[in-house]
Amino acid sequence: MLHKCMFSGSGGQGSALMAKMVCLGAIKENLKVVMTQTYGIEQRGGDSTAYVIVSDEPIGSPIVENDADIAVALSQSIYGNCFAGVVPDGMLFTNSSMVDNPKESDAFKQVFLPVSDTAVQLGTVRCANMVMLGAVLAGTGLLKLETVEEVVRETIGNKKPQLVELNIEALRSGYSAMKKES
Amino acid sequence: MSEKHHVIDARRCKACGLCVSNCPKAVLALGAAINAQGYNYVVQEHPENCVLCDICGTICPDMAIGVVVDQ
Amino acid sequence: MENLSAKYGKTLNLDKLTSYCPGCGHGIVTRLVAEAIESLGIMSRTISIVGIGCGGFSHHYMDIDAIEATHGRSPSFAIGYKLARPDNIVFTYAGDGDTCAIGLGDLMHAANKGMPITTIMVNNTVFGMTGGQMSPTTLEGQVTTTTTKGRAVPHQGYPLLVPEMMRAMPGVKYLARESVATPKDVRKAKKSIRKAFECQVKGLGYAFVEVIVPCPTGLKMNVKDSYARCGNEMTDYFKPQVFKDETEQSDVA
Amino acid sequence: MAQETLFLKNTEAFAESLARCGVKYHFAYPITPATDVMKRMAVILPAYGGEMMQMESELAVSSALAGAACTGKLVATSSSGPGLTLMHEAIGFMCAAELPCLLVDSMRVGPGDGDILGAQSDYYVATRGGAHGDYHTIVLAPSSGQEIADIVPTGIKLAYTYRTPVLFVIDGVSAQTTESTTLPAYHDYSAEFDTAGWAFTGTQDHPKRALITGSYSHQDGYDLNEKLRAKYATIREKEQLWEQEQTEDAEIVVVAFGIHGRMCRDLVAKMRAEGKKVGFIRPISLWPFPELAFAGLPDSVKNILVVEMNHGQMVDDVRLAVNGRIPVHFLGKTGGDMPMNTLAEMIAEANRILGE
Repeated sequence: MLHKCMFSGSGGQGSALMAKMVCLGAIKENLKVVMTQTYGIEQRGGDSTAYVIVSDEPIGSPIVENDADIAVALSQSIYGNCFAGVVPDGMLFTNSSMVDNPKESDAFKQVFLPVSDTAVQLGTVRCANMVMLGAVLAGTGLLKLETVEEVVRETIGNKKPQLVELNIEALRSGYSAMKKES
Repeated sequence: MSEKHHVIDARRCKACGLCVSNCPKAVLALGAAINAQGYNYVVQEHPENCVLCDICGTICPDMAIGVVVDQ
Repeated sequence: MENLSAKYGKTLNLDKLTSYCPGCGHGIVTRLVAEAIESLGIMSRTISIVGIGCGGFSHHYMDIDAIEATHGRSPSFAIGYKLARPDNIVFTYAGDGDTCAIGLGDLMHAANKGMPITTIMVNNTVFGMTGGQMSPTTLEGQVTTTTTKGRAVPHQGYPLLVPEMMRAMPGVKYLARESVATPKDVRKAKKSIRKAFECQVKGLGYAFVEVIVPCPTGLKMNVKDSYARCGNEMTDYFKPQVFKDETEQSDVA
Repeated sequence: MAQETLFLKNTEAFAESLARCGVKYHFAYPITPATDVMKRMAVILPAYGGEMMQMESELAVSSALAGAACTGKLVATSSSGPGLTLMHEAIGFMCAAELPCLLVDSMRVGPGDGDILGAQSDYYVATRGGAHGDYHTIVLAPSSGQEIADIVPTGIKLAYTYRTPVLFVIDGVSAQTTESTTLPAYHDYSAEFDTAGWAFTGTQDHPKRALITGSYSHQDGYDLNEKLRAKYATIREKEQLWEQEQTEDAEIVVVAFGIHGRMCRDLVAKMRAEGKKVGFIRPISLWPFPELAFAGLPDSVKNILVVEMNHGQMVDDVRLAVNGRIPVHFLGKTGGDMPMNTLAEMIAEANRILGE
């Protein structure tokens, strides 16, 4: 099992937090995981990408080089980069609330979910990343939903316990939305 | 009262003359003989004048001279 | 032949002849340091960290562990050592070149840290070992092999007053400047050096003593004249005084 | 501390591994990308009965490190290129004084003030040394968080067995990489070594000892150097470390350390899948350089490709190791937004050489 992921978004959308949740969840499932931060021009526009590799064996190259099999684009400005970074048979999850001009791809599967709108309905746009993460889990089987819920309880529970249930609700709603889609 | 006596460790003396010039009773002088280091080491020329004040021991940079208190 | 071991005890190794030049002030200061260690009964746990220069010889004449540090770094060596072994008594001993030319930064930060460490700086206003070059403490107008017309203040600055720089540091608990110009001065220096060690034994903080001494060889003077200079020109500028004495505080637990 | 798997930056993995393996005192000065080591040490060392002491410069850091190393206790520091440059005064001193200690260099782009981006540009200064005299520092180059945790005990054993500084080098990209690392349970590896024969602890423990690296006679200087020469010869003979895969029938061998070395595993897997006969050697000890790995290469090897995140430093040691027997090619870059060659570029270069 080997997954190369890229989680991209604009400043404040929490793409790095998504990546971190995946990393902590992977450790809970006894998997190896490595995360690298963005190198490149996108860093300067307020956009950021966190790259995560998850594997059940020791990980060789820690760098994701336009060979992600799981990609997430939370905003329009990052969409093009993500589109270029996915391998054939990979999956690109796009926040359709924020991306108006999607491209067509034959090589890899695209999933469009209005996660920002869903998040607003749940109470705050800030949990859009968790909605998307739920969808990624449902669409790829990267990690178990329960594992990530546990991570949410531990990490968010420590600092902002009042936000735990909201984030778990967001995760679950993304998860079930994706299940319906597929 | 413990007894005191004056000691010169001629081996260590470098003949700098500090004890000679600081001695208040003109007891000391650089002698004619030389030690293994090649210095004409200090001697008590007038031991009878020594008051065991240890000024020589205080100023000596070579731990070559001074007053020892007998135990 | 009788030696002076009955007078000085075990810290000084009197079988070893010093390699200082005749009349060198280092001989007196080395002895005063050994006497302080002896009188405080700390010989077996004292570590000498010496600098580069004639002061580096000082440990050879004492039966205590010693570390010859890199040039100017003995205060930083002492910080590392004292952190790892706080029960040892650690002192640094070096001349003015090592202490306040190359080593001024290390010295000031070690002092400012306020750890219980003792530093003895032997100031003879000249680089002795390398043959009489200007040091930061060379007096204005003083001729050295690198200031052949005398130290010129417009380019070379004023002689550095090290304890004055340290005075404002709260971590420095004992701070003094002494000289060895006369037997009376030596007796005062002896008291100061003992207090500088006592300060560490009590765990109070950093202690620093600068001792103004002559270097007859480096100054190309006879011994008597060099001591006269020490008692006049040198101490006119480098005024002996106890800047700070907080050693009467009770021990730090 | 019990064994546990944590998600850590590799700088933090260094801090945790050092503390769990017995480091008590850590001296450092802030510098990107090494600062996280000292930050974490400041937090965790008190629980081990130790302390992180921030000094005023790397010159003061290495001097304090030397002073603390005199006690025989396990001490460490962490820095990056410009800091390592300053530390060399005391590194050379500790080699001469035969003091064990651990140093971590998180390499960044140089020369001069350079750039905070990762690089492998300290290979020369690490393996050749920046101080005067005939000395060597043992240099170990782990390539992942897990290898950091696994190699720290080796470093401690080498430092104490040979009484010499051991320098860990890691490129700044790896330093900033965050990964799952299984950290060992606490065990003080330095406690396995008796320092009573040499440590400077006061005459309460032994007759007077003096640490002297300066010669009082010309014979002293000669004798010290001959002693060091014999020690370094033993280290060279016995302590070469490397990883090697699929070189038995290889036509080309890729040689890289650290992050590029780690990437070689993927390179070989991908190229072998295409039927290309490629293997790799990943030096783990940079000094002593693993010459034995090259002596054992079969005749099938027609080319060697060295990949580094610099303009070619380790490549010199590879050339010395093969001594003209096999052509040696180089691929490397430093600086820029992506301060290293990608896996795709490495594969392309290997294919180009195979096609020549």
